[in-house]
This record gives sequence, structure tokens and C-alpha cells, in this order.
Amino acid sequence: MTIANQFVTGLSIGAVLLLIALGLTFTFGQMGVINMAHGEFIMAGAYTTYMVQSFAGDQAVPVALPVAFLVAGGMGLILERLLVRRFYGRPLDTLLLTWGVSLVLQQLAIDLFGAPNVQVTAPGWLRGGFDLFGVTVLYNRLFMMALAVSGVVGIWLYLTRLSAGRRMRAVMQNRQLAAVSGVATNRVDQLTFFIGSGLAGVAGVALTLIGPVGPQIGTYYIVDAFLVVVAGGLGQLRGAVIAAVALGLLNSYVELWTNASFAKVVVFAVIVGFLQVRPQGLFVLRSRALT
Amino acid sequence: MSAGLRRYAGPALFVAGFLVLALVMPNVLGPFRLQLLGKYLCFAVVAVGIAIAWGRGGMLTLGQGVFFGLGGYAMGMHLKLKEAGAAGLPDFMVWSGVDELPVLWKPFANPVFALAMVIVLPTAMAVLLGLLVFRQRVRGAYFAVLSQALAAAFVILLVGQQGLTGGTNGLTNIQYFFGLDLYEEANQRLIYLVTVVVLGVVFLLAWQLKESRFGKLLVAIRDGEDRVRYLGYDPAIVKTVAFAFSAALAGIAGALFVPVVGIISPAELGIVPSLAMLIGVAIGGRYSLAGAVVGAIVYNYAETSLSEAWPSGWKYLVGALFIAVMVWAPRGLAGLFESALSRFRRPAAPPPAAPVAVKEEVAA
Amino acid sequence: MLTVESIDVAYGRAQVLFGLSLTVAPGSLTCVMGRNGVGKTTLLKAVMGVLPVRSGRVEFDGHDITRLKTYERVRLGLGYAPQGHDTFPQLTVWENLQVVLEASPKATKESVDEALDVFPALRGLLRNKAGFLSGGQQQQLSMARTLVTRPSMLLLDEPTEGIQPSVILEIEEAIERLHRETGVAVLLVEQYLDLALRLADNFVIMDAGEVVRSGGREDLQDPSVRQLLTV
Amino acid sequence: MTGLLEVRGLNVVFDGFRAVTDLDFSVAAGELRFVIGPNGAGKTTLIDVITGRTRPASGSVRFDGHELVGQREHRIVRMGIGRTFQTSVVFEELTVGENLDLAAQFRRPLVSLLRRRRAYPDDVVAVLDTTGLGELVDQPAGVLSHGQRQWLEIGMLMVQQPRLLLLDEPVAGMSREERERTGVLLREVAQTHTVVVVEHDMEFLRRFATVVTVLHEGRLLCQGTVAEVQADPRVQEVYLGRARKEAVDVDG
Amino acid sequence: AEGGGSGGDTIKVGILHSLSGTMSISEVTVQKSELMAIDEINAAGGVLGKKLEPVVEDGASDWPTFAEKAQKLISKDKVATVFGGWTSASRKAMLPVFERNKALLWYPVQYEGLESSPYIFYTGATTNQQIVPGLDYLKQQGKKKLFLVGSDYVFPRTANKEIKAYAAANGMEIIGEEYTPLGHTEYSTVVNKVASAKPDAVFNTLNGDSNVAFFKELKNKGITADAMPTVSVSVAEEEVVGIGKENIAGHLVAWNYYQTTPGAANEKFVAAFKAKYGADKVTSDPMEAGYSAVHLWAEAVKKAGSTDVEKVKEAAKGISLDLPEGKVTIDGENQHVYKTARIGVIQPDGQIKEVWNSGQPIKPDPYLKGYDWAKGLS
Ligand SMILES: Nc1ncnc2c1ncn2[C@@H]1O[C@H](COP(=O)(O)OP(=O)(O)OP(=O)(O)O)[C@@H](O)[C@H]1O
Ligand SMILES: Nc1ncnc2c1ncn2[C@@H]1O[C@H](COP(=O)(O)OP(=O)(O)OP(=O)(O)O)[C@@H](O)[C@H]1O
Ligand SMILES: NC(N)=O
Ligand SMILES: [Mg+2]
Ligand SMILES: [Mg+2]
Repeated sequence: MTIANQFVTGLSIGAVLLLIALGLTFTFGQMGVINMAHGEFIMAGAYTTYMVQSFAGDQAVPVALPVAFLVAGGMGLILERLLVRRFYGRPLDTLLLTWGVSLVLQQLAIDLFGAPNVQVTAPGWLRGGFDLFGVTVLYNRLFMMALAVSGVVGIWLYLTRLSAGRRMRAVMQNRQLAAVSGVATNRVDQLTFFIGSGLAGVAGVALTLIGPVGPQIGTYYIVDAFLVVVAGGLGQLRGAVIAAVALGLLNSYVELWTNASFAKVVVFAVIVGFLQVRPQGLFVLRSRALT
Repeated sequence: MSAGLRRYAGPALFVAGFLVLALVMPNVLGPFRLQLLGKYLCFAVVAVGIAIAWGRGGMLTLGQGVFFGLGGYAMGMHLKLKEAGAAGLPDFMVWSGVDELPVLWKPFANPVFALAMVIVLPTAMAVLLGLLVFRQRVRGAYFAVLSQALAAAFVILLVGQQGLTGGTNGLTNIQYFFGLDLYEEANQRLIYLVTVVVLGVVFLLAWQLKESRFGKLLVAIRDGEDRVRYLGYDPAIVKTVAFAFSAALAGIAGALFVPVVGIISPAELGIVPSLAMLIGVAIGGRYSLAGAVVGAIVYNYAETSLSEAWPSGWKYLVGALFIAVMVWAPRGLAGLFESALSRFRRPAAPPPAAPVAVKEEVAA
Repeated sequence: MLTVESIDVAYGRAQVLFGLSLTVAPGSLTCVMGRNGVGKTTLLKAVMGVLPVRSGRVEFDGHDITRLKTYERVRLGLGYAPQGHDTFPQLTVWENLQVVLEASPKATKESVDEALDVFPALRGLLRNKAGFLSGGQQQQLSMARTLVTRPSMLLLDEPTEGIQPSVILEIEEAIERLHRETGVAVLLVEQYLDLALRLADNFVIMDAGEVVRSGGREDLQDPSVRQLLTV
Repeated sequence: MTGLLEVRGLNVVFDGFRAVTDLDFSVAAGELRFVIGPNGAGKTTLIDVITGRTRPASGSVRFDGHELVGQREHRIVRMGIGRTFQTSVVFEELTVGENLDLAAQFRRPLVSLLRRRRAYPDDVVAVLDTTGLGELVDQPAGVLSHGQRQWLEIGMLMVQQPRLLLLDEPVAGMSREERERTGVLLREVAQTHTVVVVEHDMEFLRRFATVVTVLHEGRLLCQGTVAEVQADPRVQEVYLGRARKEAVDVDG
Repeated sequence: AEGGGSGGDTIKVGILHSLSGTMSISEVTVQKSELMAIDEINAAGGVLGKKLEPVVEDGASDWPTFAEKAQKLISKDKVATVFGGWTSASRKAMLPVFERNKALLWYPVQYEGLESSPYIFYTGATTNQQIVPGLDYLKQQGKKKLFLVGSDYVFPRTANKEIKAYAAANGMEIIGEEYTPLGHTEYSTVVNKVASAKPDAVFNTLNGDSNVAFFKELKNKGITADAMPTVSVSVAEEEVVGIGKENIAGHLVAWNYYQTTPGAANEKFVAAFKAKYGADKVTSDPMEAGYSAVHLWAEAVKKAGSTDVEKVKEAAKGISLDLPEGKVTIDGENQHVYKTARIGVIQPDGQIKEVWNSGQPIKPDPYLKGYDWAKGLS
């Protein structure tokens, strides 16, 4: 039964990983921006939930979902307008730049909300769980899975079915050509960054159900988020999904048989090993171009 | 300005910088500040390696702390054994309930072995990783994130093995360095001077590497790894050599850090400190070795003095510093210096602009 | 239609165009000629706003476009096929055309069809990723994309490069037909003189970032012009 | 009699698409061979297979008796095969001279590369001259125009002194007199080396080609002199287009 | 060494906590209560006729930085003493600095014992004042099977070693032991393991943010305090806020002070803290220990008539003050303090209700010399 239990646990860890990585499929996967402040946008989503709580009470989590999307998205938009836009094509510089931004945002959180954690109360319908053939299924984890799945579906539709998504991919693949084809590249950049950051905010809302809400939370999730995207293959949605679930399951079983530290080390080792086999992640964006 | 002047300007600046560090600083700084400067110089050694691997070779290594740690722990283990108490056990083993010296520790009692390991361990690790990873053409963002994961995993491993490594604490309370009492001012000065000399030597080695054809080849690989294959070179080997070189420097720096600071702990090796090592280089200018050295010193100095000046909000200033440097001086202080210089120089024909955007290795 | 008034253009500190002026009349087809590296591509990029002009003025269709963003110029009716086979590599051929269709006001489904008629080979490749096409196929796609936009003026930078002879003939015909039927103005950079000479109403010869000679079709017979073109 | 390069029964498949089918192709030592064919015929793919960039589904490629399939790219270069790319790729941050110098040094052991270069070796200086890039020697290659890059690529190939040179559309984008110069140069090189040139420029072919191989849809269509090939109705149909155009003209 | 503004008209004291990084979550509040104590002393006229001047530094959750900043406070600012640290790792890093410079550190957090530096005063609990009473309480409640959950660093690991020795000698069984990295936030597997091991109680030495995730997961899995209580030694009022009172109500904690601890000194402390930092703020054990440390040091300086470290150390022996946690006396021998152990239950309102106390302050015994079961430990 533990085996079955851990399967559900693995799926729910996978859902968390996927949620925190979804936004990166835009900013990192599409735009190639290694946004170290992504974690702080997650944090912004979490604190938004805390703020929303003051009027929405214990229904803060559902109410905060759209609000956090807008808040974190708005922060992303400002970041893009002020800074990131000067750095397209220089992903490694952006990394340092956004690292600076993340320091500032963390300190800002300490000054605005205090260093200690704050509390977000889960709505009644997201507390507890039920028993399914002896396996405990928690409502909050189910909620996160549902959120992750809808996020994936939404992004997939956006990328493949909407002209905005197509335009976005065009800009990311060949900025200059997009411009000379009449695409308003700066607006596409803004929208892309807005959505990617907004998704981080949504992840932040969900994370209040299971973890702390404090100035540090971004730093706890950022490495895992990047690993998921990299293991899946940059800009590859289905890669990210598979990677998140696989890493979640791997983590849950290894942790079951060993311990949390070792599980983390194993996950890293497996990713290194995996990239030996598939150097560009699960799904590869191939091209004939020379690099 | 004559070409001759230009030719000798570099060496002259090097000698001047060296003399300032070796002769002037020990006489104008108090022991505490001198010790801090020594620490900055350790990071400058790391920075020189990063300037080669990243600035020249385009390998954004976010896990340099691992190599720093390997060197540091190799040195630390030796020094801890020298100071070990009655049972021949370092202090932390006693309070972690280890009764017998682990086999892994035994050879480190030998100073020659320990010193060799300072270089061998990080180099071997880098060669192993490099051959695996570069052969498979993992690069750009993939390499960056991978190396970051490596740093994270390394720290978790160290922390989890408290009896063997001292866990989160690391190796603390190191008081003697080959018989020298590290709290004696004269000895601190001596160790500082050793650091300066090591930095000087390392700098010259890196300079040679950078200016050689090997250095050009690295740049070529950064700009077009696949194209290089069709020139008949194996990029994996070339990159591995450069990566191993940077790892060896990080290891040496880690080993120097131990007597300079008296501690080596996972807190110095993880994701954040590894990034900090990079940031100094970015600030100074990754394309210039001197820039990297100056950047490492400036960044660490800024961190110290900003945190002293405004302990509760200094992260704002540090964050602002990165942002400012990236926005206004993407080629770092060295870039600012160069453009200032070229404004003075007024050449007959306008020098060619470097290709507009600073090209970087992107994913895929 | 297009007036370029003594523009200076530079890459960083290296100046490439020196006070270059040029006029393209509505409905005319002007061919820009000159050796490699004289600045032809740079001129087109400056007109499109891909490169900023340091001084001087660019006017199109009565608008001063010197400071407009690239996509704003496209929306005013400029169409541009850059040199080298430029595509959105991870998008399919169909998506490549779709992006342009959605981004340009005058493009229609019919214009897509017409473009594909010029390059029938592309029809069989609609589901292929552009990045996997052969060099010539990419160049064909690049031309097709430009035709889709239905611009009032076309800037073509060596459109026939890497394209098989039979398709070059198609391109030539298409340009001619478009020119005749819709009165589109064309600024063409072309190394194949025969083609250029067959199509052009006017020509401009560049050297070292300056226009050294310009004239109409009739002047092409002038020995001094012949001289410039063969050296 | 076997050639220097022997391609036998070559098949290349990309996700189900057959880019090259049952191709046999051989080039004798010292030959100057031209390859033409419609866009997408598989010309670049053929070069990619020979140089180890693409793995064939089946077939063999032998160079001087050695199998090339399965070898890593740099090994193949070291065996004496050099190529240029249809989209020229040069090292933009290195100067023109350094680009050539690196190309020239590839046979040296890595250790000797650690020494500093004092002056450009003679072969590099010579190539700077032939390619007309002498004035640009200290300019970063990133500043070169399209045509200048093509020349640099050719130069980098020449200093490598390969036994077999594979050039993928070397004169695309070159002005008329540059094309002429390239042709003369190739003819000269072919005196001592084996050269395969992929081109679409028929004028260039008429001027410099002797034997021409035509590919179509991944297969060998025909082979012969320029005149023979041009006269072949199949070639006119799929490649040159004159036949069809004339037909249209008659109709119209 | 003579420190601290002997020349000027103020006495400088160092305050060294993590104001940034993971540990700032906990340490900032301690820093605040120490600054408040300094204000109180200054308002009452200072010591030796001089005002205290705090020199604040940030340890940045980085142990070598603690050592560096300690050195800076000592050699550059020449402070009379330093109040600082939270994690044992930071203390271990600072220890040699203080010993070699013969300077004084006041360390305000409960810890694992097995240490007694002549240049450190320990005002938080040592093992026999917190963990051992916690175990005694569990034993008294008839809890026999324990599960140990802790963060992976020196304090939990050492503490758990001691717990295991205690259990072996007291007929208790340790049926599971799990460590997670500091900052770990995914506890589903750990809680699964706890649930399937079915212990009578969980002994929790997790530190910092991990507690939030751990208790949320326990609550969601329906593991109640009634069925399986946890005893935490690093969860105080401040952490309860972040965890969410509804998630942790009913669980046990072991400390020496709660905001609800009776007495005039505490009423004054709580009132002053809320007045200074906001009515919604809570007070906790480490905050109280930091606050107390400042007052104890000031008292010792007054008694010594000097800020000289050796004189202060000498004078500090046996000093006794009425502090928020009750009567506190400095043990002259090991420089720890006598503290009353208190077991509390977390209430639905987030406050902690004391359910047991040791009756009188317990003499500090960092090496557990008074316990037979602890013989083999060091
Ligand atoms: N990115 C750049 N940075 C600096 N100089 C450049 C850059 N691109 C081109 N140049 C220089 O500008 C000049 C003109 O280049 P341009 O590409 O406009 O030439 P062109 O006439 O189009 O040549 P071609 O026929 O070869 O395409 C060339 O001499 C080239 O060296
Ligand atoms: N990696 C790939 N994946 C899928 N299809 C490919 C790939 N590479 C090439 N192709 C297809 O294989 C065919 C042959 O391409 P190739 O580049 O060899 O043509 P070519 O003869 O060089 O044409 P051109 O004259 O246009 O350069 C084309 O139809 C192309 O679309
Ligand atoms: N002493 C502690 N809690 O680390
Ligand atoms: Mg051009
Ligand atoms: Mg081709």
C-alpha cells in the first residue's frame, strides 16, 4: 500500500514541480530568459494570497488565482519594460540581471511583510482528503494537479492554436524577421513575459496550500523549476510535463527507501545522467543550423 | 600613442598592480582589513578561472563552488588532522559520535598528498564531468542549469554526511597552517603574501592561455562549436581542458581560503556563493582577465562595505549594483575602461566596432 | 514613393553608408547594384528600420519614417525579404506564412495562395518545419512570405540566391506580374545582371557606401555604366 | 578503378521522408566535379553525410578506402575532407586572420596551441592574398558582408589543404567578377586537389565545369558534360525550366 | 581586552544576526528584542554612566560571514560584547574568533549542548533544560514509541543522538528517524513514513520554514495531535503564526518561556514589545533569551564597574535577575543560565498554554554529566 501511496505522492510532487515550471516554459523556454526572479514572482503570488485573505477570508486561494496572475504578471511586465528588453539574445547577462532583481524583491518582501512567515488559511474544501482503496488522496494536492493540468492545456492551446502564440514563437525564433514581417515584437515580448510571470504567481497561490509564505520561498523552488524545464527540453511543453511527473515519482520512491537529502541528490544525478543520453532534454528542438 | 607604448602598457599595469597588492596594501591596511583583502584575492583566483571558462569558452559555470569546495576541504582536512585532539579525531567527529578516523581522511594527514589533492580533486572532477557533458554537446542554458544542480547536490551530500564532513558547520576552528598560528599578525601577512603570489602566477598562466591559439580556439568554440568540428578540432577536449583549468584555479582558491578565513563550510559552495563568484567576473568584465580580478575584488569589497554600512537593507544595494552594471556596462568595468581609453586614443582610422551585440552561447 | 535623403549608417563605430540619397518613384522597379560589401544590405536594413540611421531622413509614401519602428513601417506598406534564407525555423512552412498573414493588414488568404502558386514546391512542404528545409527551399519560403504581405513597395535582397534556375524564372515572372498588375514599387538588390537588366526601370550603382551612378534603363547601354558594372 | 570518394547505396531518411535514395556517387582523385539539382534534391544532405554531420539510414561512404559512416566530424576532417557551408559560418569575434590561422593549425597537437602566435604563417598570408581579404585581416569577421564571408569560408578551407574539398554553393551572393575569380581559383586548386562543387549558377557551370552530376529527389538523375546535361529534357523539366517556359510561351 | 568606547561617552555593543537569507525569518525578531533591551537600558541611564550604542551587522545566514562580522565587531568597532547567532553552525563558526580574541559572545538560542566556551554566555536552554524535560513529559504521558524528524544539521543530529540514548535507558523505542535539508518544503513522503510507522509521538527538531510544510501536511493527512502529538523544540509563537494556528493547535512544544508565562516582568516585556513593534507582534523564547542576555550583561558590567571582558566574566558569576521567563541565574562554572523548563500546548488562538513546568530553574548541564544514560555521548 505504501507503494501505491507513494505513487499518488509522486504525482502530487510532480504537479508542484510542473506548476512552478510552467511559467518558465514561456520566459525560459520561449524567450530564453534565465529569469532568476521567477522564484520571487512565485513569492509575489503567495503574498498576494495573503493580502487577498484580508477581504476574501478563507476563500482567499481561489479568489487570489486571477489576482496573483495579474500582480505577478504585472511585475513581470515592469521588469520586461525596464530591464529585460535590453538583454534579448544575451541570456547569461539576463541571469545576473534578474538575480539582482530577485535580491531586491526579497529584501522588499522583508520590509513590506516582515521577515517571519505569514499564514494563509486554506478553504474548507481544500482541507483534508479521502481514502481511495487505502490510498490517501488530499484535496489540496488534487487541486494542484487540476491547476497544473489546466495550465498545461491552456498553454498548449495558446502556443499551437492561437495566433498570439504563433506570433510569440515567431518572435522568439527570429526577432528581426518577425519585425520585418510586421509583428510588433515589443508587444509580443511584453505579453510573453506577462504570461510567464503571471503563471509563476498562480504557482505561488497554490504553494500556500502546502508550504511557507515568506521572503525566502522563491529560493526554495527556483532550482527545481529550471531542472524540470531543462530535463524536458527547452520550450517543450510535453517534455516539461513528463519530466515533472517522472522527477516527482523518482523523488517519492527514492525518498521512501532512503531519505529526503539522498532523494534530491539522486534526482540531480539522474538528470545529469539523462542529459548524457538526451543532451537537449526529453524533446529536442532540432535544426539544421550550425551553432 | 605608439604601438610600443601599447605593447608595454599591459605588463606595466600588471607589475604595478602586483606591487600595490604585495607591498603597499600590507602597510596601509590593518590586520583585519588585510585578511579580508586576502579573502577577496582568493575569489579573484576563482574569477580568473571563470574568465577563461565563461568569458573565453562560453561555459557558464554556475557550480564553481564545487571545485572551490573540493580544494578547500582537501586543505581543511589536512589542517584539521594536524590540530586533532587526543584520539586523532577532529572536533566535529567527536561531537558527531564518530570514534574512529574514517578511511577517507587518513591519507590527508600527509601534507604532500593533501596539497596534491587540492588540484587533483577539482581537476579530475571537471575532466570527468566535462568529457561526459561536452562530448554529448550539452551547452548553453543546459550546462548552466546542470552545473547549478551539481552545486546543489554537492552541498546536500556534504551536509548529509556530518560525521565525515562536519555537515552544515563544515570544518571550523582551523587555527594553524603548517605550524603557523593563524591568529598571529605576522603569519596572517605571510599567508596574504602567498595569496598575492599565487594570484600573480595564476594570472600569468591564464594570460598565456588566453593569448595563445588555444585561447582563440576557445572563442571560436564559443561562437560556433559545430563549425569548429569542421576545422578538425574536437571541441569537447578543448572545452574540457579550459573547464578543468578553471576548476583547478577554484580548487587552489578554496585551499587558500581555508588559512585566510579559518573555515570551510557548505555555506561557501552552494548555488548562491557559486553565483557570487560569477558576479564578480561579470562586474569586472568577463572578456578581460584584469577585469575579472578587479571585479572580484570590487564585488566582494562592495558586499562587505555595503553590509557594514546598511546591514538591514544592503541587499537592495547589491541588487542595484548588478542591475546597474548589467545595464550600463555589460562588458563590465573593463569595458568602461576600454571605451574611456579609446576615446582618448583618437586613432587615425576609426577602429572597427565589435559586432554589435555581445554574442552568447544560447541553448540548443 | 521612397525617398532616402543623405543618410549615414554605421555599425557601432564603423560607418558604412555615407550621406547616401536615393529616390524610388511609385510603381517603378529600381535595381541596386554594386560589388560585395559596398553597403547594399545595409541600405535596405536602414530603410526597414532594422538599423538606425545616424543622420539623414527616410520618407515613404509621404510619411517621415526615419524614427518609426520596423513593424510600423511594414504596416505602412513596406515589404522586405532579407538576404540569406531567413525563416522561423521551428515553425512549419504553413505557420511561417500564417504569421505574416496575421501581421500584415493587406494580406489575405488569396495572397497566400498566389504566393504558393509561384513556389509550388512549397505546397508539398507546408507541414515541414522551416528549419529543416533545404537552403533553396528556405529562400523560396522567404520570398513567398514577402509576397503574402501585398506591400505597396517591395525590398528584395538578392532574392534568387541559392534558387534553382527554373524557379528563378518563376520569381522573375512573379515580380514582373505583380509590378504590372498592382503597381508595386520594387527596390531590388541583385547580383545576376541579366535578371536585373531585364526587370529594372531604373538602376543605382553603389560603391563604398555611396551612390556612384544612377539612371534609367536606357542609360544601362552607356559605356561608362557598363564599365562600372564589370569592374 | 575506384574513385577517391565512393558513395554506395546511400539512403537518408528524416522522420519518414527520404531525402536521399539508393545513391551511388563517386569522384576520382584530381577531379573537379559539379553537382546540381533542384532545391531539396539532396545535394547538401549528401555533403552532410560525407562529412559526418548526418547519419545515413544505410549505405557506405568510402574515402581512399576508409569507411566514413560513423566517424566523428573532426576525424573526417583530419582524414583530409574539408567543406564549406551553404550559409557561411565564420567566427565573428575573431579577426579574419585568426579565423584563417585556426583553420590552418588543426593538425597541431593541442599543447603546441598553448604557445602564442607571433606572426601569421605563410599559407595564411598567401590565402589572405588570393581571397582578397588582406585589408580586412585585423577586422573581426563579424563585420564582413555576405560575399566577404563566402570568401573567408573558402579561404579557411584552402589553408586546411584537404585532399577533398566540398563546396556548397560557394558563389551564391557573389558579384560577377567575384564569381569569376572563384572559378579561376577552383580550377587552380583542382590541379592538385579533388573538388566537388554544388552550384545553381548555370553561367558559372558553363564557364568552369567539365563533369556535372544531377540529383533529383534524392536520386541520381544523370551525369555528363555541361552541354549534355543542359540538353537533357529531364534536367530541363525539373531544373532548368526553359523547356517548360518555352512551352508556356508557345501556348500563350 | 578593554572594549567598547572606553574613550567615548558610549559603550558599543555588537548585534549579529541574520537579517537576510534563510535564517532571517527567525533571527530578525531576536535582533529586535535585543535592540529593545538596549533602549530600555539607555532610557534608564545606560551603564556606568554611558549610553549603549548598538552596532548591527548581518550574518546573512552564512556561517563564515558570522565569523567575519564577529571579527569586524571585535577588532574594528571594538565592541564591549556581542549578542548574536541562532543556529549552532553560526555559533561554531564564531567560537574560535571569540576565544582567540578573548572577547565575549552572548548566544540566545536553545542548542544541543556538549559545549562550554569560556568566552560565550549561553542564555538559551541547553539539552537538560529543554529536550530532556520534553522527553520526561512524554514518558510520563506513557508515550513509548517515538519518531524523530529533524533538519539536517548539527543541532538536530546531536539532539537526536541524545534522545536515542535517553530512550534506550528509559524503555522508549525510536521507530524512525528522518532528516531533511534546511529549507525543505515537500513533506508528503516524510509524513507518509510517520503515518505508517504509527509512533506514539513525534519529536520534532525541524528548524525554520520546514515546520510550515511539515505541519500543513500532517494536518491535511488527518493526523491529529490527539492521535499522535508532536513535541517541537524549535517552534515558538512566531513560527505558529507562519504555520497557521489551525494547523498546529493541540501539538506540544518544549521551551523555557511563552508569551503567556505569568509574571510582571513578562507583562512589561510583552507590552513594551508590542508598543515598539506593533500590537500584532508576538514574543517567543529566543526573543526573550536575547532580551535577557542584554540585561544580564548590563548587570554584570555594573557589578564589575568595567566592560573589561575578564572582569565582566568574573562579575557575571551568580548574577540573578527577574526576567520575563522568571528568575534567571548565571552559572559561574559553564556560563549557561538556570532556566525553568516548560511544556506547552498550542492553543487555537496561536498562543501557547503551559501544561507542565519544572517548578524551579534547572541547573544547566551542557555535557549531561548528571545523567547516567548520557555517559557515552561525548
Ligand atoms: N554587423 C556589422 N558590423 C560592422 N560592419 C559590418 C557589419 N555588417 C556589415 N558590415 C560592413 O558593412 C559593409 C557593407 O555591408 P553590407 O552587408 O551592406 O554589404 P553588401 O553590399 O550587402 O554586400 P554583399 O553583396 O556581400 O551582400 C561591409 O564592408 C561590411 O564589412
Ligand atoms: N533534418 C531534416 N529533417 C527533415 N527534412 C530534412 C532535413 N534535412 C533535409 N531535409 C529535407 O531533405 C531534402 C534535401 O535537402 P538538401 O538540403 O539536401 O537539399 P539541397 O539539394 O541542398 O537543396 P538546395 O539547392 O535548396 O540547397 C529537402 O526536401 C529537405 O526539406
Ligand atoms: N541551536 C540551534 N537551534 O541550532
Ligand atoms: Mg548584402
Ligand atoms: Mg543545399
